[in-house]
Amino acid sequence: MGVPRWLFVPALLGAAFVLLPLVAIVARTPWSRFLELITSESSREALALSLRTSATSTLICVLLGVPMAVVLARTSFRGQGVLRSLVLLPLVLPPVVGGIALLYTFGRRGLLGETFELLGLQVAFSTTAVVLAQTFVAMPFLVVSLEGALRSAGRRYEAVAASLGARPTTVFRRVTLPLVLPGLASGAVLAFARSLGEFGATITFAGSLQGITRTLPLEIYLRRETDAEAAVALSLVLVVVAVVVIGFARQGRSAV
Amino acid sequence: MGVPRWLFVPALLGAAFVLLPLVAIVARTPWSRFLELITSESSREALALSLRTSATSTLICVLLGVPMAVVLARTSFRGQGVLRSLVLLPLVLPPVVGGIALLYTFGRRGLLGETFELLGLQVAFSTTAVVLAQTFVAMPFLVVSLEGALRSAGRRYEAVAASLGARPTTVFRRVTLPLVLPGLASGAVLAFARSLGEFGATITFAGSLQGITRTLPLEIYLRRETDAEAAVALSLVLVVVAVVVIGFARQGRSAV
Amino acid sequence: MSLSFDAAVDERGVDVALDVAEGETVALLGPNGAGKSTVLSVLAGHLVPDRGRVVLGDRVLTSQGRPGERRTQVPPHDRHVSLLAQEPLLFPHLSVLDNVAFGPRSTGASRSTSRETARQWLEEVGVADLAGRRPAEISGGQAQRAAVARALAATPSLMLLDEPMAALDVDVAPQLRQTLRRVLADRTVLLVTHDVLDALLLADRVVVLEDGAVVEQGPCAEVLSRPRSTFAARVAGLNMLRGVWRDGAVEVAYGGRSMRVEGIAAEPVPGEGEDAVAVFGPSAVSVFLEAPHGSPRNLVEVTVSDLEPHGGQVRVRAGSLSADVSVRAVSELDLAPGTRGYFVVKASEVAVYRTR
Amino acid sequence: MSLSFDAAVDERGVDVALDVAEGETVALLGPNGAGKSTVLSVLAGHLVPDRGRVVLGDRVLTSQGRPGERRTQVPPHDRHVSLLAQEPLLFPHLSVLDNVAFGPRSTGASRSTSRETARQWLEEVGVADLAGRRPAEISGGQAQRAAVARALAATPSLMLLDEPMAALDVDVAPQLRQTLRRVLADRTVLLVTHDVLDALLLADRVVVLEDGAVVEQGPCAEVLSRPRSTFAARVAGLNMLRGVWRDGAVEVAYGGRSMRVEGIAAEPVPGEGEDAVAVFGPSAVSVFLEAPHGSPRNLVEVTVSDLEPHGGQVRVRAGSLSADVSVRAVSELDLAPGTRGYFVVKASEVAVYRTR
Amino acid sequence: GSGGGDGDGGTTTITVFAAASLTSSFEQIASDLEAEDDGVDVQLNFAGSSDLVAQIQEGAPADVLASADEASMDKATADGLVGTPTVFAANTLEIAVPPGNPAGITSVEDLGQDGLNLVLCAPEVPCGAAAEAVAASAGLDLSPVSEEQSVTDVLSKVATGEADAGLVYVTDVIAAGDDVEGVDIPADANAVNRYPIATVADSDEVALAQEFVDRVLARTGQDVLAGAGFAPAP
Ligand SMILES: Nc1ncnc2c1ncn2[C@@H]1O[C@H](COP(=O)(O)OP(=O)(O)OP(=O)(O)O)[C@@H](O)[C@H]1O
Ligand SMILES: Nc1ncnc2c1ncn2[C@@H]1O[C@H](COP(=O)(O)OP(=O)(O)OP(=O)(O)O)[C@@H](O)[C@H]1O
Ligand SMILES: [Mg+2]
Ligand SMILES: [Mg+2]
Repeated sequence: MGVPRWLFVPALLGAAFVLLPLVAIVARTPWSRFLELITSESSREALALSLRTSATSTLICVLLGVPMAVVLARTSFRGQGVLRSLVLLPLVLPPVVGGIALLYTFGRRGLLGETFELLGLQVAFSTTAVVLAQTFVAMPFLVVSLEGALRSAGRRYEAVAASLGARPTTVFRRVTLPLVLPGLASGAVLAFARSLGEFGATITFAGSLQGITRTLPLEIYLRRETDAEAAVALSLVLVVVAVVVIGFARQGRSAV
Repeated sequence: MGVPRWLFVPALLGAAFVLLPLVAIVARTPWSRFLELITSESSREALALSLRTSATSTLICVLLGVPMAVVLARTSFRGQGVLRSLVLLPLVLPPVVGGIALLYTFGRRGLLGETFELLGLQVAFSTTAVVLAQTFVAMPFLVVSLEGALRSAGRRYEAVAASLGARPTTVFRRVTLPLVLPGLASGAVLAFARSLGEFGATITFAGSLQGITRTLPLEIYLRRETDAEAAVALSLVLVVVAVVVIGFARQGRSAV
Repeated sequence: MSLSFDAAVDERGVDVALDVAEGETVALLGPNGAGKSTVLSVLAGHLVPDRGRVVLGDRVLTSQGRPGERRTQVPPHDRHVSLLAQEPLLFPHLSVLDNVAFGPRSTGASRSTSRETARQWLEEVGVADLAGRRPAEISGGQAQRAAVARALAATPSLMLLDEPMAALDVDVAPQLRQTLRRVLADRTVLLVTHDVLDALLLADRVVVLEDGAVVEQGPCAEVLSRPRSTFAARVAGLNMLRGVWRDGAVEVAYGGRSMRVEGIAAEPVPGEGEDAVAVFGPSAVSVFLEAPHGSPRNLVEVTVSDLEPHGGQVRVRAGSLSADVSVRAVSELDLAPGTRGYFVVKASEVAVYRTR
Repeated sequence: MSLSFDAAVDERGVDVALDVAEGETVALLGPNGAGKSTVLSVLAGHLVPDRGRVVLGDRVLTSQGRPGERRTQVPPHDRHVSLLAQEPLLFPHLSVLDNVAFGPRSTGASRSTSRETARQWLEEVGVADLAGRRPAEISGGQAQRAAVARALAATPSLMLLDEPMAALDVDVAPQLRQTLRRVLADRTVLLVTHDVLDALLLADRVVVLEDGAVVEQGPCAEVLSRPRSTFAARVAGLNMLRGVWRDGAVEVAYGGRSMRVEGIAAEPVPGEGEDAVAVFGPSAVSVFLEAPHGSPRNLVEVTVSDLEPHGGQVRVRAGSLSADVSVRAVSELDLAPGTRGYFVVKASEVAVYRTR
Repeated sequence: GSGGGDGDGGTTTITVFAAASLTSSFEQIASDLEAEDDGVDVQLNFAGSSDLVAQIQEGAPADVLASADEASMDKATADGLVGTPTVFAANTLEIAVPPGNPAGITSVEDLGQDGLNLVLCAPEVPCGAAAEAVAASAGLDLSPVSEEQSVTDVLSKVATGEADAGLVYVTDVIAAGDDVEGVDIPADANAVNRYPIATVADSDEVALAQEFVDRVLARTGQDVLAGAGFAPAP
């Protein structure tokens, strides 16, 4: 089928706009020191931590976000609109403010502070805090893209399934989910990417201690204080990791 | 149709997780000083600037992002997969690094520096720079959610339209676009939200000059230096603006 | 289980009441847009009526807008009602086999058992060789057959079939009709069709809908031999003229002019001035170019609109009326679309019924 | 413009060559999965064949995998070929009217003109009153009619219709058939149908597909009166026995045993040992319970599988054979599914053709 | 400078790049200057010191640079981006504790307690370097739960009670008002951090830029800085 020719002009422009800065980074990377930079212990630890936490938070996003999306897309109740916009908020909130909000909530003196104290678990300054921060900022991505997919998939097949005697859970497992799998996949990719790049909320809520809470972005920032080029080099690593992960996700997706 | 009951449990959990921090913020806001805070000249200027720039960058995202999404979803060429992941990168890049990348590209010593110098226009540290930064970080949102919508919409209707003699442009205008309008809407909302909350890339690439490049998030960051509560209060404004805008968008969308 | 249905959907101008006895198969006939699919979706629970009550066996499936009665709307999966919709709607992500196996599997059968069942049904509809394909990889008719198989594989208390024979080739249609005849025999079924043969062979009773209301119902043979509704007459391929009973004949307005149609009035004989219909088969109609002067007393001036082969003969259509004549007759009178002439029917061949 | 088509789609096991003359209407018949829709999508340019060449008038629309010839694949919108697919596929976001107006509008007509055209076509198919509705708000048959209107409103050089009469009620079907007959008369059309009447009334020629290949083609009347393919015989409602010509009769294996069927061999008379078919109409078949001893020489032992009303008579089916007998005969012999008996045909009623 | 509209209405504009911790003081000084000479318009750009330098390197339209540490300024001087810097203020560390001082911190030595949620700046940033110095002179080996990116981050941890104590600048404790309490560190055990200021080399408003610098160094400017808790340049 024909895509209008002229469409390629703005498309190329857009691609250029997004890609040029990446090229610029690559151009400025101090390749001579590159290896030494990215293999330094602190970098390796930071990368490992980033991958661990991002994976975890993506998982949580899926576990909590899929139900939210389904409820938003498949039920209707008063105040649903408001709820939907509220769920989007972590997107607008400057990450740092998000971090403060998390402190106000899970911190020692926060809303749930006492509760947690009693349970004897202290969240702040722990890897858990990092995961929480990432989940908080990444959740909306998953919810939004999945809800969109659910809506456009429509309910006709679910209706058929139900009339064949499948109870809601079966319908959900065998019809709804498989049909929106692509949407879920790209949602998860978005969430993972966002978690991987998360900085503001993490440093504010979780702090920054090597091996425990200092993810790659935090490491990058710190390096930057002393040596901007090193920072750039490290962010390249981040980029590469992302490309690989996204690539895989896409494959899985197209395999569906 | 039935949504499985048990699904509401994780859904509520998720909602609580996202909403509690917002509640916490509201609880901590110094309401006594609220009005005075948000009506101060600097705040108003910052808010106005934020809205102006975010609107502009969202527009640009649509103009360049829609074609990109269509090309990605409707054509196939070698290296498409790579391109797709690359377009996602601004998501992973810590915003500040994004800012550096933009400096490396549009800055005086950047890739396009000379070109721009000759054209006598200096991008960095101007309102244009703010828009560029926001566009850079917001673009992926639009592209991803729109491409998803395009794929799930499928091409059958486009095929019908073509066989009725409509040339690609007509098909695009009268069939493709209308069919994915919901996806486009939510994509635009995401992009706008992201632009509104953008901080890191802006401060690095555009600086923080009151009325010119100091958007609300930058203002918040600055306030935080001296008075955290004020910062929180301001971010509430951001939140409210976002809710309103998103609310409108949703209405427009459901009207479709 | 027996079904009692009475529901109204205002938005669609549909207000229908009908019953289906246990183990009975009822054919739902009616023109496009009459409300057949609407009735089915209300039954399946996909559409909530504005007013109405649906009872299957002793369970109230739907009760809406009935003062003094509490609203009920049993969810689709819990109704034991299966629906074969007008579109196949095969699950795109499942193989044809798993599509058919879906019903049994969902109602508790083991994976292997349900697959086994599925395979048998695919055999029945003659697409067993496509079991492994995705729905996107089979033809329209094959999809329709798979959908039928999927519907039959489920074992609901009430079965709804919306045009199950659509898109089937002349080769399978009779086979499938046999299959349906066998499996529907002892099930409670509501069957939508546009084909008189389906009604005659598969259904015990027919219900005729027009403009969202029931206009006629009864045993197939009866309704189709002595229809009281225009549509039923069409389906049965009979001619029907509506009018008023005035001293011993039906006064009909046809083609702008009024005329009297005589015939044998069936009990209960219509009263003076009551609405009545005159019904006669195409084979009872003879065609003349000039008005004949003979015993047959019913004569209608017509313009031939069209000729169709029909069995060994030719069906001559003129507006809503039709006559079956021999090929020789056609060539002798050299009938063609546009020819003006007369349809003549012996009074003894015309049945007259009262309609209220 | 005249069409010459020759293409193969390996994945679907389809390899078909056919021609359509300018202004000619060709009916494409064949069982489900024969490849009809595939041929149409190749023509419409939605499917690129593995090998083949499609020429419309003097334009090469498709040329694939032909050594020494350069690949060509004219995009759909540029082919002047319109396709009415098996599903209505009305644009969900446009009103019924705008759906129909889409074709004219896209090919340069002004908004108002195209709307006008659209309205006329909606009149033709009898859904003008739904012009303002969204596709989701109309019934299956209404959607089908709107889709037909949309296809007709476009004025392409070649028109492809995939089962245009599907899902239509007995009331509109004849009307629509008239309309099609009128508008298709001077267009170049390829028409897929499962209904012999459509073929007879709308088409000049029929092409019969089986398993992705052309098995027979020719003028409707001829193919349907003296079919050489099983499927054509089925469509025409004729009985066919395949066998080999041995001294003056067709030697047939039927129901496990071999027998000789005598008949009148049409020119070219089959040579000894050549494949041949014996064709005879159901009305030529008489049914007996014991083997009779009389002039009719062709006698087949059968088990009645099924009885159907047919015209005024009853069609007795036995496997692939069928006989038309009077209702009285049925009750006298008291025939029912399962009855064992004999089908008897006079040799003079049997036509024998050579098949290669 | 290139930052503003010379000639329009005769107003001349200079752009001052200053470390975020100078926000309130410099806003004060700038408005004073503008009040006196209404032909002058001062644009302030606040960010982290290293950010500011990076921006000037990339051609930001700056006329004055005031950094929170000498390291950043040295980078600028090395690249010949600025004139000779002058130290205009100093800042010393103080222990910040949540209101009520739950952990009962009274001296630097107390920071050694284990189980204490101590938060410091990372060694890479000026306040972190200073903190290391303090610890060294006290002969302590501190084990913080977090090494923050900036003073602000340390402060917010303490203010929210997340941390029991943190090392920040005196000015920050004052700015934070009653969100935190300060525990003084004796001068001999303390570390001093110097704030240099300089005019930017390719400023087109050298005169005005210099005037601003002078103003910061003059007693009016010094008073404002003192009010914010800055120590006078040694
Ligand atoms: N997308 C596909 N991929 C692979 N095989 C297909 C696909 N679509 C159809 N087929 C197969 O190709 C053959 C021809 O399909 P086609 O749709 O042309 O049949 P048809 O003649 O239109 O049948 P029907 O009368 O049921 O519409 C069938 O055997 C079908 O199973
Ligand atoms: N979603 C809808 N909203 C509003 N009106 C509708 C909707 N669907 C159908 N209708 C109208 O309701 C009436 C009944 O529709 P229904 O689908 O029941 O007809 P049907 O008997 O199934 O016709 P067909 O034989 O064409 O399938 C029609 O006039 C149709 O236009
Ligand atoms: Mg229907
Ligand atoms: Mg087909």
